[in-house]
Amino acid sequence: MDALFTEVFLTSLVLGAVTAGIPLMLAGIGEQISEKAGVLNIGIEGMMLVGAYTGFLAAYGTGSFWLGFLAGALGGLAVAAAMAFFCVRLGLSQIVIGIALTLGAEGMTALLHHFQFSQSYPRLDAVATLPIPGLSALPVIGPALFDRPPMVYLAVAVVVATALVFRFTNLGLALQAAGDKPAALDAAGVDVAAVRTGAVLATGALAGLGGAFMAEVGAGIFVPFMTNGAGFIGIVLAMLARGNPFYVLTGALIFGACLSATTALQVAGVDVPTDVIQMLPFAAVLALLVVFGRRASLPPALGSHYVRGAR
Amino acid sequence: MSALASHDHDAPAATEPVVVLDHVTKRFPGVVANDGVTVAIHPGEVHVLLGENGAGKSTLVGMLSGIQTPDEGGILVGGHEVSIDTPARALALGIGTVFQHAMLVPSLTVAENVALGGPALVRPDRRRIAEDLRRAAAEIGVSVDPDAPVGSLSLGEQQQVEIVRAVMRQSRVLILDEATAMLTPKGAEELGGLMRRLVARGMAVVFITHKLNEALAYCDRISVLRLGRKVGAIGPEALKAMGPKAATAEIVRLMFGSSAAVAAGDARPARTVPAGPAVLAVEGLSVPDDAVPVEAVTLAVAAGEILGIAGIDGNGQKQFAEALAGQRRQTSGRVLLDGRPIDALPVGERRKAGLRYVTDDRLHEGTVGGFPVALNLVLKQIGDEPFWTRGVERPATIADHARRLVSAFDVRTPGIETPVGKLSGGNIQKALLARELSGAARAVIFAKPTYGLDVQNIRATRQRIRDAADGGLAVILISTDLEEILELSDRIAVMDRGRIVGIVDNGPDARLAVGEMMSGVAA
Amino acid sequence: AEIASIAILTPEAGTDYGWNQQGVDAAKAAAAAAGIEAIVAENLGYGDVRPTLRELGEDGAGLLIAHASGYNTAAPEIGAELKIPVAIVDRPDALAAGAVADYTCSGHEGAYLAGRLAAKMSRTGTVGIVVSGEPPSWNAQSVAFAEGAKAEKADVTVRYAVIGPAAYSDAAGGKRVTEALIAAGADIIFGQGNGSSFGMLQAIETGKATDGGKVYFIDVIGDKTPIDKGNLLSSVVWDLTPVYSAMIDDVKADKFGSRNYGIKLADDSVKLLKTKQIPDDVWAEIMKIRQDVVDGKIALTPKFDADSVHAVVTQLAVAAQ
Amino acid sequence: MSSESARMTTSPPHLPRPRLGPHLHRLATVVGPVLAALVLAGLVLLALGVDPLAYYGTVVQRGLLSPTGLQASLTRMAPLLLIAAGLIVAFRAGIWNLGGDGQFLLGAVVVAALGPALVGTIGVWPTLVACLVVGAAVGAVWSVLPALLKAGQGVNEIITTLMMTFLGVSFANVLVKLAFRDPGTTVPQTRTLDVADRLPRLFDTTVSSGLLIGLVAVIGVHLLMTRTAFGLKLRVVGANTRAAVHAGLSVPKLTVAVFAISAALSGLAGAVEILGVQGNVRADWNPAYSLTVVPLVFLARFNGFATIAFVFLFSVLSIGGESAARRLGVPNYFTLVVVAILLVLLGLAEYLDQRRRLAGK
Ligand SMILES: Nc1ncnc2c1ncn2[C@@H]1O[C@H](COP(=O)(O)OP(=O)(O)OP(=O)(O)O)[C@@H](O)[C@H]1O
Ligand SMILES: Nc1ncnc2c1ncn2[C@@H]1O[C@H](COP(=O)(O)OP(=O)(O)OP(=O)(O)O)[C@@H](O)[C@H]1O
Ligand SMILES: [Mg+2]
Ligand SMILES: [Mg+2]
Repeated sequence: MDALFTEVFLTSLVLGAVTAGIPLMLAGIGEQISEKAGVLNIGIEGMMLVGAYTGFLAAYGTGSFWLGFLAGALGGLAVAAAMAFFCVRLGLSQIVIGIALTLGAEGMTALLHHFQFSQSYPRLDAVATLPIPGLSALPVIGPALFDRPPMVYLAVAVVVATALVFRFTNLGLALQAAGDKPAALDAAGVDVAAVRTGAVLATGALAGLGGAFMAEVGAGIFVPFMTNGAGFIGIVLAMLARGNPFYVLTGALIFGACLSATTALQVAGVDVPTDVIQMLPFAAVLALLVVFGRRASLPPALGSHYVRGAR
Repeated sequence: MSALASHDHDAPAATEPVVVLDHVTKRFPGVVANDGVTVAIHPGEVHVLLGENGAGKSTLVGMLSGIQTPDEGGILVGGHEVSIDTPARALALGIGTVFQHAMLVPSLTVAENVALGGPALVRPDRRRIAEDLRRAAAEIGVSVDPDAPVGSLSLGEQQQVEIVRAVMRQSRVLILDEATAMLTPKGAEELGGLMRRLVARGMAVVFITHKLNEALAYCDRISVLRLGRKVGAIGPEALKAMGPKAATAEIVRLMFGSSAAVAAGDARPARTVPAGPAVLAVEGLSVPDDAVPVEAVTLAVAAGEILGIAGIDGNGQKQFAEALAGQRRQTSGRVLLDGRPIDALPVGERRKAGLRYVTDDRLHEGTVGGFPVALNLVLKQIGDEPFWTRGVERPATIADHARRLVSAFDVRTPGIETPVGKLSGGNIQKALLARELSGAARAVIFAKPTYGLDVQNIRATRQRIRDAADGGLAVILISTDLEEILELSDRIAVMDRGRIVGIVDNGPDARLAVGEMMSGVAA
Repeated sequence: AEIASIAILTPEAGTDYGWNQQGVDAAKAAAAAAGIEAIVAENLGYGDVRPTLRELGEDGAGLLIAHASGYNTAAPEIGAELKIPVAIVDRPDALAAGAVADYTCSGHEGAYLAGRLAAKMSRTGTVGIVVSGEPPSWNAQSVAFAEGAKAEKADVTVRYAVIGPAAYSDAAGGKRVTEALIAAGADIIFGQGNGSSFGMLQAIETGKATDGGKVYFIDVIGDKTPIDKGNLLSSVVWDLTPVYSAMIDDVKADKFGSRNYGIKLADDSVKLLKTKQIPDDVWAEIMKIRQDVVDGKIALTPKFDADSVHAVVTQLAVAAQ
Repeated sequence: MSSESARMTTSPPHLPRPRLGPHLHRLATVVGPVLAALVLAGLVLLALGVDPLAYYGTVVQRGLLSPTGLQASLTRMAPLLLIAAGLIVAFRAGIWNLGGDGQFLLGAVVVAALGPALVGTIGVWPTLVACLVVGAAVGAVWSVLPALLKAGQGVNEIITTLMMTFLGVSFANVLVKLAFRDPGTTVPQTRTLDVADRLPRLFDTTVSSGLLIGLVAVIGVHLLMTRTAFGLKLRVVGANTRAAVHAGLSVPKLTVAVFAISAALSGLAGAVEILGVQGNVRADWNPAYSLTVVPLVFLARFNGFATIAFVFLFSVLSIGGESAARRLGVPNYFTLVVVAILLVLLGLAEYLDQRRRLAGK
């Protein structure tokens, strides 16, 4: 086995797991923010896809990955703004609008891709990395974790920042109140719609960033439908994480690790059907739920529109 | 109009009003909730708003606290016209409100609830908040634990927290919408003292209550609403001049437009207690619960007897009642109905055996708000003949049944197809009583049956309870309102931390004995 | 029978430099050559194409080309219903006179050459195969590629990885898996996929082999030269035009359904793409091998099932350790 | 803190007995947004340089007016209706079964394996009946875990059903590739049920009798939920769990029943799709019908008849759209955009309608 499992190969597996995990993590964190504030954001898949498209477009057009990430976040934000307007301001069904936005985003990005790129399939160059002195010299995890594009560190920083906001700020309290008992938040003088709108927009920006990461770092190219259900996995991660951002991070890495494990086994010539391995993360989570049978801890007001003065 | 408007005992006050509602009108679909109401709120006064259920009190409060905006008319604060379009605006204007229904976030601690609304990215200063909370609580003479999750507090405790929070905010105007409804008599008394102290410091207090004795005890000025209109007001001088008796009579006349005698709080009418065998017997009943487990409760009720269970809210009454009704598992003990053990039976079987339970949460447990009155009246008989034949609904039979009960129990509803949630609290309660008291009942458990009801509805409900006992049912009456217990019960048990700490016969000495047991003096 | 038009149905857009584009372009070319019309229904996905088949039949198509293995149940059924001949892939046994013919294409002969080429040119001694899924034609090419590499150099290591089930558009997955193979030592990647193959290409363009040198890509079906950045070593190029032309001729001659069709090195319907990355001497050797295959001196049998692929690559992978 | 499930919307309003007036009114609130959606999507078409009128003409022509198009639309409805029926039961009972795709697919795979195996020995009709039953049963089995977790432990069903769907899709592939594979072909797919052995077609058309099964299911479910004691029990559980407990309903049992019925209908949809149309299942096949049906059922406010109308509209759009896309050179993706715009505008219309009703008309 040692012929194959060299340091370089192991590094690549860890690196691949992280690269695959980060979009899931950003989507999961984003979804978590919405859900905490009481909005079930089913449109997240669409936000990711639009983010992937705008992110790629900007990075390709300007040559700057940073502008790409910015554009990705803005693209996700734009979809989220529609969601916020329809679901938070007007109170339309979050399910209907969420699915509509996802379908619309799939259609629109595929159409745009068809007219712009379907002959040329432009691809981006490699993203420059920012080695962290000292740590990047560690074997395997050094290059896989500490010699990565700055966006990787930033994504992890987003998780930490979100955890800090949840835990230590008035905003964190307001988010929790918006999902738990919006009427109480309103009575305390905080605009529930504003808090929820902000949460949905944050979700959009993070999902868009996740999509942009997938297009710029993960694939280096945009192709139609490329998010492939990552948004829905983000929803599952957010729901399982019971409000804790670090659980989202862990979950996303586990998903990434399962993907890398599939590849590792195949490359090593172990004949396990890919479908069986793909089932592993889901089966594992279900097994956990069966064994520990955790009570639902979703915010009580999740999914319901808040109208002041109605009961 | 002239008949309604000609009862103003209000004299111009010495102080300038801090808030004036100037001819405000608020309409809801099909209803004028406030119709050209003018009310001036003065600093240094407790201003009591009175009126029956649905009279428009909460709507008026809603406009002051930014929950509703008036369709017509204006609001003046400090003499200037303002628009209070959000709760935030109300708070900024110094108007603090304790709403009728708890407005705290259950998953946050007391201190965190108080911190809500602070600048977004700032860390709430929990220590300072906790200190402020303790200080404000001490001022009112209550104690709150700043670190307690609100979800673990009883409704009464939550209401205390809300009052403390409003006091903390140093509002110019403090509105208390039925704030005493969840308090014990002692708590209510303390709150009254607090209101007096607050107005002594120049604050204005608006106090809404259905308890006339409370109103008279603490108020400086009274405004009475009826059907959305202000039908009268009594100023400080007039109040002093009238004395409590005359004032009460006048208020009742204003509220109900008749000389209806004040029934609630009347002395207990003489009843003959039949001493028969126990219909409902509870032996050593224990019920598990995270907060307040019920431990080894033993008691028995005979046919025609009313057994009152007194106690401060949150001392296991709910758990006990639910276990009796079969909604909760018990760990040990027996429950016998007519000598037959029923503790293994599910809810439906217990009901069929004749056990009825009138829950205290009419809105969220007793009824399905979005369903019509007619269906809610058969909610506990789904699938039973004659309303369903072989599982298929018979709408005509259900409608007949509903019409009969609606008229027999005087449920005021636009129709039997009206969603029950649209009715006022009093009428929802009547519907609930209609459902539980009809058919072949043997024993009934009433949980806080008159909470939040107006005087007339309270009287009607209490009469129902008496009638039920007179009709030969065994009645358990759970209430936090000691007056109610004393008025209705034949014997009184006191529940404290999940245990029955004593049972006494009702009589002249009962009040003292029960009061001592409730406050833990006698154990 | 007379025939005025043919229709082709493809699951994805005909602009993928691959399977779909090859089908669409060839159908157009064959129709043009025969002086008839070609109706193109692209982007149909992998769902139910019966409505489209019926509609194309109603529109007068004299031959329905169902250009996806996912269509090979529906097409013969509708063909029978409408009495229109249909051409399908991946079901040679479905041959029915006047009704159904199969053109299971395998570039396995070309893939064999590609394997020979890869083994010759690999500096690290390791080559990789990345596929987005395991449809029969890719399986046949994967096996042939591995066998070719082995035949060229007995000690060559062949690494194989599937991106995931139904990962046709998973460009990020394509890149990740390709990077893993490169890290495992491969400096030449034989890639088969649709949208995902652009992810493979990106990984190759931005990655470095373990010896620090450039990584090369061997593509299938189409010719990605127009979008190449200097990493395209070759491609197993297919040309379906002769296949479709033969079908049209057979329909006209009322012989359709009497035989299946295929592509082969011999008539250049399968060929290896020459790029400037391939030194002339190497190319000359490859062409010699090509001749041997054409002449039957090298006998190749296509193996279409995934198990054969796994057996071959497992054996090779284990041998390498 | 609360064992209640997430509420997606306020619980469905109790339906008064149908009268004609409201139905016409409802129709008006559908037609308006459909027209508006067509105008909006038409603008997108113009931007793409395509004549919107020609496009819509083709959609209507191919999806609705031409005999084959209409037949295709009606056939497409069958699985959608069955899935919708399952969703109506679940959503009205307050259970957010988002696992329809997994249940559908596994039902389909097992039926595809069973059908060809049985038909030779027990004949066509017994095979069809057995397959319908088995498909429904398989769907139900795939919901047992979410049902027990929900009923017993209060684990949120959105998570568990989504997971079961991800798992189910992969598992279906494993079954096709490893267990039920047709040895006669290199393509990983199950054996094929002959056209002659499938569900009979209606009259002289290509419309599968699956349509009838779907219609019966939706109407049956509608009557079950609105006219029977069992349906009322489920609605009470959905509207207010505490009231259900108070009324003596066995919430866990009813919860399991809801999952079973809902998932069985999804599984049945899979069976009908295989027996009526496909004849076999290929590896990696996943039409993902469930996710598109969810918003339709919401827009229909869980009403069976409105659901039928929305499913029909959707089918016409997707059948006609496929055709129009090809004829006018618009990539097929455009249909997705039309559906998205339509969903948003229908939602918006419902909002405006509700506001007008609140304002007291
Ligand atoms: N949010 C609302 N929507 C519609 N109608 C309302 C609303 N709030 C109040 N109403 C109407 O306004 C009337 C006045 O209600 P309000 O709540 O002010 O009464 P109240 O005096 O506070 O009664 P209670 O003693 O029961 O608290 C009611 O009869 C009702 O019809
Ligand atoms: N959202 C609403 N829609 C319609 N009517 C309402 C609404 N909210 C309140 N009401 C009406 O307001 C009146 C009183 O409501 P309010 O909430 O003040 O008291 P309640 O809770 O119904 O009764 P109680 O004072 O006994 O608790 C009732 O007649 C009720 O029908
Ligand atoms: Mg009230
Ligand atoms: Mg009120």
